[in-house]
Amino acid sequence: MPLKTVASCDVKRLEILSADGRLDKKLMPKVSNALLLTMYRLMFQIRKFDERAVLLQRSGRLGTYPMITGQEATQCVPPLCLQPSDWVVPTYRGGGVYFARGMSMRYALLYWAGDDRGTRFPEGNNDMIFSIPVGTHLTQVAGLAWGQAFKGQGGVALTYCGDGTSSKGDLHEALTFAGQFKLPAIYIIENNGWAISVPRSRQAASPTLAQKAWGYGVAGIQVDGNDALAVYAATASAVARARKGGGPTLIECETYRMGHHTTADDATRYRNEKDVETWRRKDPLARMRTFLTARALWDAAKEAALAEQTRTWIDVEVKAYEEHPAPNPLNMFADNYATAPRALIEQRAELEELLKFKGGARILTELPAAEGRFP
Amino acid sequence: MPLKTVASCDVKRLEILSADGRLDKKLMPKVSNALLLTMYRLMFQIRKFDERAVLLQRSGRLGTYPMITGQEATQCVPPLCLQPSDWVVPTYRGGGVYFARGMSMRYALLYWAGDDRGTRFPEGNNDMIFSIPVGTHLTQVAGLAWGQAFKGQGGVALTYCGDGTSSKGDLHEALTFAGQFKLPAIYIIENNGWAISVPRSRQAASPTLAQKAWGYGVAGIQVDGNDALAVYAATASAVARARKGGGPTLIECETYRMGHHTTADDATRYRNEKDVETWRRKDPLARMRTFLTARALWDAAKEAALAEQTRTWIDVEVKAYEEHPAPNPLNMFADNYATAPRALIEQRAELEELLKFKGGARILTELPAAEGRFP
Amino acid sequence: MTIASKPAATQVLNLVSAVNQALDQALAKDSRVMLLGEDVGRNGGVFRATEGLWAKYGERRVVDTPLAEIGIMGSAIGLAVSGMRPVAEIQFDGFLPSVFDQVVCHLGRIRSRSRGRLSVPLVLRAPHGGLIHAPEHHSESPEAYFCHTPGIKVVIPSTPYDAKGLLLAAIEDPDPVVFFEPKLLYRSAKGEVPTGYYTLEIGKARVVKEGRDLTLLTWGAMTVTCERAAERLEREDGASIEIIDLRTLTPLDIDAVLGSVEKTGRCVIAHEAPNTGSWAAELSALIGERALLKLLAPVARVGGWDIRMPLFRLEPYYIPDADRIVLAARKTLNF
Amino acid sequence: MTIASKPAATQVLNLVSAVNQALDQALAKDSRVMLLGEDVGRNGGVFRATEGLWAKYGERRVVDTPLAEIGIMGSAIGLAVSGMRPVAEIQFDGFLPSVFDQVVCHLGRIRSRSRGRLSVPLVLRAPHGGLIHAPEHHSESPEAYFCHTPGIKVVIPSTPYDAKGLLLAAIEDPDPVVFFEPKLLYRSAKGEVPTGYYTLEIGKARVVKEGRDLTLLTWGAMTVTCERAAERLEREDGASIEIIDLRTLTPLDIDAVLGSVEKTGRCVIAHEAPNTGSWAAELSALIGERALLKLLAPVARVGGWDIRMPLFRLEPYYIPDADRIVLAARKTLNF
Ligand SMILES: Cc1ncc(C[n+]2csc(CCOP(=O)(O)OP(=O)(O)O)c2C)c(N)n1
Ligand SMILES: Cc1ncc(C[n+]2csc(CCOP(=O)(O)OP(=O)(O)O)c2C)c(N)n1
Ligand SMILES: [Mg+2]
Ligand SMILES: [Mg+2]
Repeated sequence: MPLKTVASCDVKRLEILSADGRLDKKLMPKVSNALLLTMYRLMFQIRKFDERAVLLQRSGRLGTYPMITGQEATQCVPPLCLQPSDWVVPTYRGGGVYFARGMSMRYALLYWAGDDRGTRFPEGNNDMIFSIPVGTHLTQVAGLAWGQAFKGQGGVALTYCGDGTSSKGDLHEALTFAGQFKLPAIYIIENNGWAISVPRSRQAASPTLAQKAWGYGVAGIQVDGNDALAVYAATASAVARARKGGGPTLIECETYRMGHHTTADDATRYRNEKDVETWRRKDPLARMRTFLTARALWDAAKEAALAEQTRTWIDVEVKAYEEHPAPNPLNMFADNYATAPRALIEQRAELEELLKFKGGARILTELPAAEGRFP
Repeated sequence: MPLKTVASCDVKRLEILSADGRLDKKLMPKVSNALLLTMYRLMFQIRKFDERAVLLQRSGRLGTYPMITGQEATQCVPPLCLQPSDWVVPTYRGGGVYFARGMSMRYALLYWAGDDRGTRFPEGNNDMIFSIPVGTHLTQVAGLAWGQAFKGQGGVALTYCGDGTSSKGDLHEALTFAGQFKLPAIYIIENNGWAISVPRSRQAASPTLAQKAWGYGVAGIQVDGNDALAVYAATASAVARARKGGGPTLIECETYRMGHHTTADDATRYRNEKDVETWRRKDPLARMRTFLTARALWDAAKEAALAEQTRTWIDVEVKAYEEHPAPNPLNMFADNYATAPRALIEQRAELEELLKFKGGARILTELPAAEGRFP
Repeated sequence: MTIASKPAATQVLNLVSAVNQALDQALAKDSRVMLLGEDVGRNGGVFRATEGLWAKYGERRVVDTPLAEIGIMGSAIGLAVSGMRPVAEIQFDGFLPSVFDQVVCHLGRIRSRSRGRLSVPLVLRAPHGGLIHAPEHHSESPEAYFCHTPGIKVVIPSTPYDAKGLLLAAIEDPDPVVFFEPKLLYRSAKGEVPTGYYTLEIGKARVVKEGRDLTLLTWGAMTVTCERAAERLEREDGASIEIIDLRTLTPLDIDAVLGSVEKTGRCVIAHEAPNTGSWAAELSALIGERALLKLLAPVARVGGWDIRMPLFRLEPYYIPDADRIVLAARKTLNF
Repeated sequence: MTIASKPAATQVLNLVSAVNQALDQALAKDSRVMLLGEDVGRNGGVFRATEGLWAKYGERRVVDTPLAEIGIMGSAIGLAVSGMRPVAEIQFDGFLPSVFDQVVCHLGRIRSRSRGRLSVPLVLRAPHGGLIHAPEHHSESPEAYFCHTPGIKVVIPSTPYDAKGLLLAAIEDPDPVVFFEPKLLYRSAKGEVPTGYYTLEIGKARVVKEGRDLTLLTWGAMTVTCERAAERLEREDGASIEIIDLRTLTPLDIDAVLGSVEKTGRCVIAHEAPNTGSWAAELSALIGERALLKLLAPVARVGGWDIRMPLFRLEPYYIPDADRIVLAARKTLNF
């Protein structure tokens, strides 16, 4: 037995709805018309929201904000395959994921305004806030999925990381655990071509990121991340397999970050406008609109109505966001421990003293009531 | 374009000299008879050394010691593909690697006796001491290889890690860098079936560890790690490719840890003696002896002479090791910085004071001279 | 000493058996409890702390993991968030730095970051300290890194009784607890331990012995070294020495510390870590801040040197021994 | 201030430009110098610290790496061991925990472990501190973790002049230097900087202003806050305040610290990190050990609270401001 092949792998790429809106009927997943319309609505709304958030930041009414535009299909569709009790952990760019999970977007704005009260997800949802040190949540999600396995009710955990983040050792250890313990976990690599200024080609020197899965005995697939139907089909089948004890899946969604990295970034410093143009023609919304229109599920009037409804919704959310009074500084001491130790009781008193020093004795009654549990 | 294959990989396994000593002539690498004999001698000597080290430990003359037996081919052969100026970083079990690099084994004993003076490699060799926190050297070796690329003289860096260690995120980041920058690095996974009590099957749920390479755009191959000729062929071709700027290679050497994890471990608690028996029939020395004998390069007289010579050599090394006087405690302050800061000068003086307190004023002159640079 | 419920029956155990018994009783009592780590399963742990538990509770609850510490720590966090009570083992103190990222960025932050919605009730067990003739990175005392990190608790017992009661309390604790086990004492520390389930309050120091002239403040295996030093100081110097074993490093039992030092006016803090920036620095600073006028001498620290610990042949000259403590105590007594 | 060679020509630079100029001149002077990190190349760094250097020195010497901090740190160590002079950037303080494993287990140990045969002449650059309205993990002050780790040096300038001179010294240093850059000061701190190449001695504090009644001991961006507090204390309380900017945390300029505190008898240490177990604890302990009899009041520490730092809207209530320093100084003055 000389030089023999001991293992082989083909990595597949799934595309169902082409950039110009043509459908591969054989691959079309079973999706109700209502769900198709939901996908489009979510993508539409989050794009408008994204645009408004950037305007807010530009006019000094919001902190640094990471743009979503271009990645709506990758973000809004996978949550549609899940139950509220399934765990979801997106990245900091994952506003579309939280939105599709039902988050009230005033809180997303509050978060990006540097206010901890923005970390608020719908009651009953198993949503977790993203990790800012990228990738550090990936092994935690293995644990969340493991917890689901212990519960034995078919729950799963789904998470995202960027193409840049796929270079972190965290992904390696997470997939090692997920594969080893056959955890009901779905790992989506949101490959948007860039990690701030560093192109995808500067990460792993492999043609795809999906192929990493093989090294862990994990199912892996690449998907056109701007194709809502392909994202749906891949995620739904991964979730179904996971629920049945079939183990984890790694899904690479190839998409594109149409905007800057964040509002603090200037992408023209490092990338070519032409590349962006190429990707503009692969827009996830446009192709979905073409498709829905061809199916007679959509028309200009519906589009106009949705636009109007979205404007109103955003106005309401922005107003609610801006009406939040400044938080009480004492909030920060709440919920650091189930029961605050003596040192924190002393320190909180010191902060009270400082507040009085700054604003006089009345300040404590003028501030909004402190939130959270203390001690 | 529906579900299409976008990348494919076959992982090969290389075997040249079978367990019963039969050769696959087509795959036989160009190796001089002298080199074949060197391979056998190194493997023979390190096995005997290993056996003696265990005896020393059992009789209280050595600290905890990690056994090599069974892994001689994987350890002794790759260094034969290298120059002294190439960097080499084995694992703590890599006594055979250091030996093949020319290390004076009295120092290996000194090291496992808990004496820092044992960290001593031949002048002019680019050998680095292994890292005890397993895997933490892997990204460093990417840096060593990168340094070789900067020098531009065709140097390489070669390193090892265990099958257990292949689960650490360090390997992921190391291979990402090595692949991305096409570094002249050779990563050998010394898959000996066990990570202390944890079997290979409890690490990545992939059939091979070699296939991980694909996820980084790195060349990967699995090798019969008990087959010195296969190990040689795979390493030599990886080294040649690296020297020419062809980038890194991951080599999985499948071998077996015949002994306990270390002298502090009891493998009978967790593994079946039958499995060990199976592997005993794949012994790397036995098949090499059969092969050399068939080629008329070896016979019983030569074997006896080598055994005798080895006994003498080990006796000399053990004697030299045991003749080392207890080290001067002040040694520990040497070489922490190029120039010791004030705090260390004070602390060293405090240690002197302590020594005097313990042993009287004369103690400092009775101790061997302090070694190393200070301040 | 606070005891939730101290059953009558006791037996003599060493520290590692006390740990083992605590884990056993926690697994028996609460189905959410599970153990994970390298070699904790079939092999029963490299120190035998988990001996017998894999056979008794099965491989679902006593899990041999892949060799991947971020995986162990991160998945333990996820398990805890999702409602389990994981007890994760990192095999040696020296391998804890690989989980710092999880510890510093997440372990103590998730409760606050989620505004109290999520919590991380896990225990991170690791052996602690030196002098067992093991290789580099097997003799470390990394407590300062953890004590500087908000949101977690750091516990280190020095007797079998404390080990069992505090470990059970740590497992019950709604917040993450780093639980250090002095490996030098695993077999050498022996003592009466109640056979039943009991907890000891986290955050309470132990007065090892009372004294009037000088306080030895310590934790971990150094407690035993301090006992030896105190004996000698009492015999040779006629000094009356008080020894406080902190048992919990954070949250600190500041009352016990100040109470003793205000009484004696003299304090030596003994520990194994590199002295600069150690937990002893915090203790010394706190005493200076809160008891300055009671001090009859500077608070002295006796710790490891600020260098890489040498291999084990010289470890006894790196880690403070009774002689060093005696020397420091004499200077403090004669100040 | 120690200046190896101070050329005559100067220009007014902000701190980030001073860092940029130091890197530029180091790359020009020594072909072994190279930069690596995320976004340090084409993009010139997220703070523009490496602006223009990729174009000038090419992508071999100014390297955009994959997003993998262990990879950055580990390969920088390997590069340094093999004879290069790498300057590695970790993009934010809050991502440093992912390299602790390399830092604690290797960075400061390789020289000693190899008995002086190998050395690690690298610089690890990272922004430091808060108040720039950035998300969680972008406002951290993790210096205590590094200062407790033997074998490395920790430097943090607060002026453009110091930034350039100390960074060039760090790059020349034969041992690893962690170089923190106070990000609040990147653009706000401006000052005269010699245009040519110069180095400042690592390990020397700077007397920001002399005073008689109380010493403010500080580092990083807090130096500027201390200046504001001192102004107010002098104006409103008629107190004469001395400010010491440590500039180097390890090795510590103990003479400068003791010299000042022995003169004033009163000391407040101000810094941004969670106070418990911080570098301020070590300073306070040292002062207590070595200058107890000169103290007219307890050494006070003003630091961050021992909790997760809140998101940026409340950061100004977490990180000490001039008010908090004034309050602490008044208590110390009136003790
Ligand atoms: C561990 C860590 N390193 C660096 C950063 C700084 N940083 C923030 S976003 C980013 C790029 C992330 O790229 P990618 O993973 O592709 O996600 P994307 O931003 O494209 O969604 C970097 C380097 C970080 N947040 N965490
Ligand atoms: C980071 C780290 N975790 C745990 C250990 C403890 N430990 C020492 S050897 C070992 C098993 C290593 O297995 P493997 O990598 O297969 O190497 P082998 O011992 O088989 O040569 C473990 C877990 C360690 N040294 N470093
Ligand atoms: Mg990206
Ligand atoms: Mg192994």
